Amino acid sequence: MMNPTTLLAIPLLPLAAAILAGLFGRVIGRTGAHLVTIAAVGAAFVLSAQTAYALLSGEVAPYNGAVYTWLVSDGVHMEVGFLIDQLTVLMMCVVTFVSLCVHVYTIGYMHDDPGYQRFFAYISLFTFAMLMLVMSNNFMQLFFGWEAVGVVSYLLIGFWYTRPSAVFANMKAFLVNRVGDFGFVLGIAGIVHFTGSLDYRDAFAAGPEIAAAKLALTSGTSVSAITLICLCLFVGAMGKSAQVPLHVWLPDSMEGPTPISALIHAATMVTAGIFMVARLSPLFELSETALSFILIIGATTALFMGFLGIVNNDIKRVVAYSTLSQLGYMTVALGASAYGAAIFHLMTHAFFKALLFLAAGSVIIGMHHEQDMRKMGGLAKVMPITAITCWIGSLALIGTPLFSGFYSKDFIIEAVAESHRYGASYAYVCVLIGVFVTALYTFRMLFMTFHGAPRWAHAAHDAAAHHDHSHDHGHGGTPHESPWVVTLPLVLLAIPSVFIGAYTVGPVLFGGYFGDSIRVLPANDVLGELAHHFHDPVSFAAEAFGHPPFWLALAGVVTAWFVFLQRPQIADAFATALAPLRRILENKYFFDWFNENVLAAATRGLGRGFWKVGDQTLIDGALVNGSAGLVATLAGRMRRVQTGFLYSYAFWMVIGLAMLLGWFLVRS
Amino acid sequence: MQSNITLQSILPALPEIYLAAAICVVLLVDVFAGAAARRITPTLTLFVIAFGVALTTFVVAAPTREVLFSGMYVADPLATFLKLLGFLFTGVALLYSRSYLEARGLLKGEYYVLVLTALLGIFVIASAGSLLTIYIGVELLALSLYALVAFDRDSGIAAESAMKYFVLGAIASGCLLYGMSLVYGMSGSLLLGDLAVRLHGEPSIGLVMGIVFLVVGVAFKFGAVPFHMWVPDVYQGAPSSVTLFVASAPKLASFAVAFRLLAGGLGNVAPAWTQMLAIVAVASLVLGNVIAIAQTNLKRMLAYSAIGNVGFILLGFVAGTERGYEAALYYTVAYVIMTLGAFGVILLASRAGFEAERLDDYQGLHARDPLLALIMMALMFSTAGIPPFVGFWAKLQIFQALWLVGQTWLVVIAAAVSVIGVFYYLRVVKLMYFDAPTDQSVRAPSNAGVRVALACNAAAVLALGLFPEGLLSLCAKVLS
Amino acid sequence: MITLQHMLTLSGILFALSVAGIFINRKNVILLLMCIELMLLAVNFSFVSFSRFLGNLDGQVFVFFVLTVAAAESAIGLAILVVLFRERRSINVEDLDTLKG
Amino acid sequence: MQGIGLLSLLIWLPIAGGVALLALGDARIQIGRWLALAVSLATFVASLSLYTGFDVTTSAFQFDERAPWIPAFDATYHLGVDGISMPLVLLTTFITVPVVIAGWKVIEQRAAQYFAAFLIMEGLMVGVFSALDSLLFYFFWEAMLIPMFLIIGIWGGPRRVYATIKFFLYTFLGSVFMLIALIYMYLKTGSYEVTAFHALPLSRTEQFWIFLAFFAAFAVKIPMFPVHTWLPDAHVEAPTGGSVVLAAIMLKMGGYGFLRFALPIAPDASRELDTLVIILSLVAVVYIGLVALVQSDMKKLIAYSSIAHMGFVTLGAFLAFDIHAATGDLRGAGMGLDGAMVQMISHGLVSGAMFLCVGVMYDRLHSREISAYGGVINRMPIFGAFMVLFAMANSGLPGTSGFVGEFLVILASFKANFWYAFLAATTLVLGAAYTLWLVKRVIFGPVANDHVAELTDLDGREFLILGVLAIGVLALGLWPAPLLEVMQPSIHHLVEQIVATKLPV
Repeated sequence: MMNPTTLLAIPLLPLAAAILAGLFGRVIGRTGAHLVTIAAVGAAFVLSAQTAYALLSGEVAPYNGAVYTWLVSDGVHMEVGFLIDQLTVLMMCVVTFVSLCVHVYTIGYMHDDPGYQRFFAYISLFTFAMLMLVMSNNFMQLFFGWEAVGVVSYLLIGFWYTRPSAVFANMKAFLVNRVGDFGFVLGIAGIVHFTGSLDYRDAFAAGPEIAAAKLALTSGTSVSAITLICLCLFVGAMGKSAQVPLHVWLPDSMEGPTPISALIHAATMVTAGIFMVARLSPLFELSETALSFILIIGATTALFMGFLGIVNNDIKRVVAYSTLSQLGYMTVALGASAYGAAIFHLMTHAFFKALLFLAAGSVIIGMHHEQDMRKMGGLAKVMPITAITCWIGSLALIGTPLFSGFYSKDFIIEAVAESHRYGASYAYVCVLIGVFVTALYTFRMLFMTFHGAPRWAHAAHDAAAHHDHSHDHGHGGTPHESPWVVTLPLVLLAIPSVFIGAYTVGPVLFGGYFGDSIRVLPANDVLGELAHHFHDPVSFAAEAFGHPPFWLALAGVVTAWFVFLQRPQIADAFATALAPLRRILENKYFFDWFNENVLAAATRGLGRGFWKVGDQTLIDGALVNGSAGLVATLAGRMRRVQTGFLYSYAFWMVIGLAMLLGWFLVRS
Repeated sequence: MQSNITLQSILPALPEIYLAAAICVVLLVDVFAGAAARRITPTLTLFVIAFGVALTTFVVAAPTREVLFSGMYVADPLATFLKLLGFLFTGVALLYSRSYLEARGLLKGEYYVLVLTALLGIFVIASAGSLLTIYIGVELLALSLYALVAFDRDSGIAAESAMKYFVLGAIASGCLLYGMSLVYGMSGSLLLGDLAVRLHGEPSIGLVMGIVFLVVGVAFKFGAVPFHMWVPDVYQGAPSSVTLFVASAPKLASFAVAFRLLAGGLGNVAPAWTQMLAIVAVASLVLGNVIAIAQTNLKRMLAYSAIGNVGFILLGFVAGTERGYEAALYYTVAYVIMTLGAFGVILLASRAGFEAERLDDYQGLHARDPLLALIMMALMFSTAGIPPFVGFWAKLQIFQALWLVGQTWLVVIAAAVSVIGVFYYLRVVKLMYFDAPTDQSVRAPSNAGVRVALACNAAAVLALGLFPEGLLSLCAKVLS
Repeated sequence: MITLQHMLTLSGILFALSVAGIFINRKNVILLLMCIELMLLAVNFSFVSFSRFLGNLDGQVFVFFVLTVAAAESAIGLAILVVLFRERRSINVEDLDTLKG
Repeated sequence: MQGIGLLSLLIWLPIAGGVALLALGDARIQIGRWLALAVSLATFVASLSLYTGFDVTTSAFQFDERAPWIPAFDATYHLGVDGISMPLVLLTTFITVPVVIAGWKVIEQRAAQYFAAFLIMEGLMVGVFSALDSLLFYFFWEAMLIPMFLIIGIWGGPRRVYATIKFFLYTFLGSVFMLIALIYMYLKTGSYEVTAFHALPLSRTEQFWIFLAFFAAFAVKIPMFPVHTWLPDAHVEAPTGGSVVLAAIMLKMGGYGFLRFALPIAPDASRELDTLVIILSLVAVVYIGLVALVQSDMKKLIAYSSIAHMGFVTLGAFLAFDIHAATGDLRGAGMGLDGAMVQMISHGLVSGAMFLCVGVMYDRLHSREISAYGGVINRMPIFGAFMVLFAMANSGLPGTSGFVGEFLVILASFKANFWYAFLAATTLVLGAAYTLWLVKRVIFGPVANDHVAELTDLDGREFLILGVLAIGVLALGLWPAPLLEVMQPSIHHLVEQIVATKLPV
């Protein structure tokens, strides 16, 4: 039996730290702020690891219990509670570990930012929210964490609130996420409608009957309830995990300081959607349609977001786009019912993507807050640690055999190949090409940043001019390696980026690690299929040379090397040759353009129309003031009857008399 | 019927006898006091009234219905009630008027005498037992009022309004008389008691004609549309103190006429006249409340508001039930109290050479004179029928009475119209409270006595609103 | 043989005449006063005729009162007329229109 | 009940205080301010014992007081609260305190009357919520218009006269018809007791008209589309305190009226007309949400958002019938009503706080135009934090009170009809859109102009009131259970009442 207090402590420690650093930041000072938050998150990590160990070693059984009752309405209990099983502990460890690294890293990155305490408060708060999300045992709390991470990311992206771009990006992020939550809450409402409970347990138990049920949309048509609910829930996932077309917020969110990018976009927040689908696998399994939808969305994201990475020159954005496409991979895995693979990739990706982001951040520090890769190059000499770790990360990302990314990604591809679901073939093609694209943009970034001729000698000065953060420092000067607080996390993250895959792939994917925390119908069990021809990581890596992905990746690397390092003019040639294509890519498929100029504009136009025409003209103008005006004019007219002439007065009296007489004499 | 009249037997008529005598006294005193009359007469009049109240309360206060002078005179609780109120309202009116009259050199004995004769007329009507008595009372009241309206001999508009009032009033009493003659012809008696017995069932053509003429006469007394034309002109033209009086006590007489004549005499042919009154009432409601919106002169606005309120009072009669008459009586009393206050404010606000009767004169009154503004606001909200003031209960009771007889549409119309009405009362509040004072805004002279009286008047409006039971049950008692 | 109907008709006509006179006449206030007198007489006529045919005297008593009141009434009327003339130097009905609306 | 009851105290203590203030006058306004604060605090503290002494096991009316009032109309001075009205009474007494503090420095001219007006209004509003005699209810209901009329008209903005007269006439017009309905039922029952009306059997047509009469009164008050247009004007012109009371409490009276009168008295008519109400509510959520999006005046924006939020109240209140029709049972009906109630309380706190925030800025810059601001947080970090918090609450963020009501109503509406839930849920996007866009333009960004540059952060007084409200918002968001606990029995009773037909079967 797990100790609830321990479990409670895991999320509450960061929360307490956040409150401390946030409200009393002035009191405890900068050092105090980072000490307390790091201590809290560290403790949270230790506790999570301990819990994980206890659970995995079989000392204790999975825990599922309520902490307190949030409210009881009409017999429906809404509680705050924890469900701690294999899936959860994995997420907890990932979250706390990455968060810990980010905390440490932040000391260096935000070193002389005035909002130092505030920043630590935010990231601790974020950790709290994320933990609430993953540890929840019911939909209400899940939604709470869901929205909470959303709002913290809102605050973090807008951390430099003086930057117009930042405050635009954070609003955009929040709103797009809200669109997702809109679907999510509908899904939850559906669950409650059918089960009368918000608890996962009841929902899973009721799965079959929901699957049997129909839901009338209009009087005539009705749809399968489970499909509708799963689709609604997945819309939420699309928002959080930035799946097309709700991905638009993620690249812009790079406005936030780099640690955010790592924290939000690599390790945690964006994976919430993946986690949610995996967590709710017992429901999703019941709806083929929903899974196909997931599969296709994921595949699209995986491939087409990858393309964008090729044309972008902002180092952080490139990493961001790679995140998008990796999320696509995870979603594909979900769609193929390979939830394990998705979570596995989520984990490995968390490490090497965090690594890449932090490395990128380190580069940015070194370049005095210059993010444009065209102004970099040859940095490998000046910042070796960053370069090496970044290399490791990239190799992991493109799925070099033996690196962590290799296993996770390769199995996703295999799983899709195995899957017979509608859209699986399309997905398979996408993910295969995706491998090539990934390698291409990753190494483009690598080469442009760390190799070739330095282009920063002259760039550094005007760089300072462009990015005038409140906290900018050391204008000019040559790039330099970052302090230890920055590089240490890089190293810490580099290690798992290499080994964790090989170390855990066996148990996690095929060792029945997840137990019944993830449920797959026998018919859909692609991982089960793969398990037959998986023996051990090394031999599997050896086999990789016989598989297309490896060669595609290699091809990507070589192309990148040749085009961007040896013959840059070829790149330009391509660019000019494929100008239209390039424009589409540089405009990110015109999604933003569409949202801002069509959707947003239309909404505002509609609102203005309702306001001017509906409220002001019709209701106020015609009805309210109109009737008032009518009475006024009537009064003006009627008073003229009172002419002031005696005889007209008398006349009216007589008229009255006559009318009464006439009326009643006629009637009687 | 031929009784040997003893002092004891005419005791119930004491108020009238006393008042008649008192009038002569006041007149003589005023004549012989010479220069001192200016001081003595007003005070004396107030004493007369005060003593009259005492007399009526303690000596007369008939718990039962007594009939005198071979049925021509009736003394019943209602009569006593109306007489007491008559004394009260007249007294208050004179109290408010004094400084106003002084400032304009109108403070003459005749004024007081005329007011008292008018009051006597009211008394006669209140106790009327026959058509003849009603006629006498009506004329006594009307003639005094004509004279009062024209009292300020240096004012052209006063004379003009008096002339209009006189001519129209004459036509009205002509109609009344003609109606009386017809009813007399149809029933063969002038006594209301006999009418009540003899007239019932489906009325004959002649009777219907008679009723129509009577209704016209009554409607004119009330100032109901389309026999209302005199009201705005008289309210505006007459000196404010006279307007105050015309707008207050005579309303009791109007009620009495309607009650004695229609409810009492023609009670058994009610359907015939309730319908007529319904038409008149609705017309008054609409016209009064709507035209009032377009007014710029406060006195004239209040005149139209009076027309609107009369519509409500008549609705009480339209119900044609005990409850309806109660409602009408209650409404009349409440309305007179509010009107007294409103015109009292006008009087206090006016000074020599300045009639505070334009609405704009009241801009920013609150800044100049918070107390006066507060009083006026209370009165305006009360007249508009907003709780916690007495006006609300008056309207409520009318609604209830109408609902009881299933006059749904009248209720709805009345309700809707009362909303329109609210607007112009709000406008007065707006002028006093929301606007900045201008240089010709009211600057009221400090007149402690009247101020206190006004404050009490407003307080009464509030108190009666918070605890309406007393007056309500009283009205019910005197009518049962 | 003169019946009640005849008398009533006559009084009705007289009444109508007087009323018509009041609002048709647009000149002189004096005329109005006359019309009013006529109106009262019409009423008196009907009272008397009713009392005659009902064989009860109340109606005729009433007439005396009406006559008395009529006297007072015209007195007041004339008084007002005098005041009016003092102010306006005119007794023309059409000049009485300062109060309106 | 011996002596003066608690509810009477809550009604008459503030009124007495107000009268005392009037007597005191502007001359000694320093004392006056403290007097006002003392009275409002005392009232609030006294009202707390409503909660502590409340019996959560019964749906019956508690703290019952009965005294003869108008025997002629069979009207009694009858007070009492149940789980529906008690929270609203607490809300009233609570909100008045920050309102008084908010006016502390800001109101220079006629300050005594300002505070007096609010205290008197507090008493009247408590009366509205606790009156169990419908005539008494109407008495308070109407009387309350007077102080509000004056508050907007005297201390309001440039177009205050238009706004306040519009407000008065709009609401008065609605109420008059309610009065007619009340009289009608009085004549049938011979009493103005609310409970008697609940028990009164009414035919289909009777219910229809009675419902419309109530609808006229309450729809205007809440307000519902299309009779909402008085609210933006009133809010924009009213002084801060006025806006707060208007949004926080007065709107609730409409919702309260629906729960206390319209639904239980005319259940069958409600069943027949519920679609109308629900559609109007959803229009309020979507249409008004869109309108709020394009406002350039902060107060107007919040006013429109209030209308949109009150849409959830009416929606939740009228879901029961459709739920019953759709699912055959009543599970969820209570949830809708719970949601409506919670939404009222929460909106009371949140909108009040939002208006106070605008007031804080208005006191400094004397402009409500969004365009006049920008980057406020640079100069007012603490205020910025509060504003963001309340904005989040306004856009229904879990963990704040704003979430609870909307969540419950959405859950319940799904039971009734998927599209209800769908449209209702759009508030997640719309609400966030207009609120955050406001925050983005006003709070964030670089310092917009010199005026903003001169802003000073909250002083202790402002910090206090915003802090108190913030605590309320978070407490209610993190642990709404206590609130729902006190409501439960009454809500269940209400559900039974509204599903039980009054028609002869």
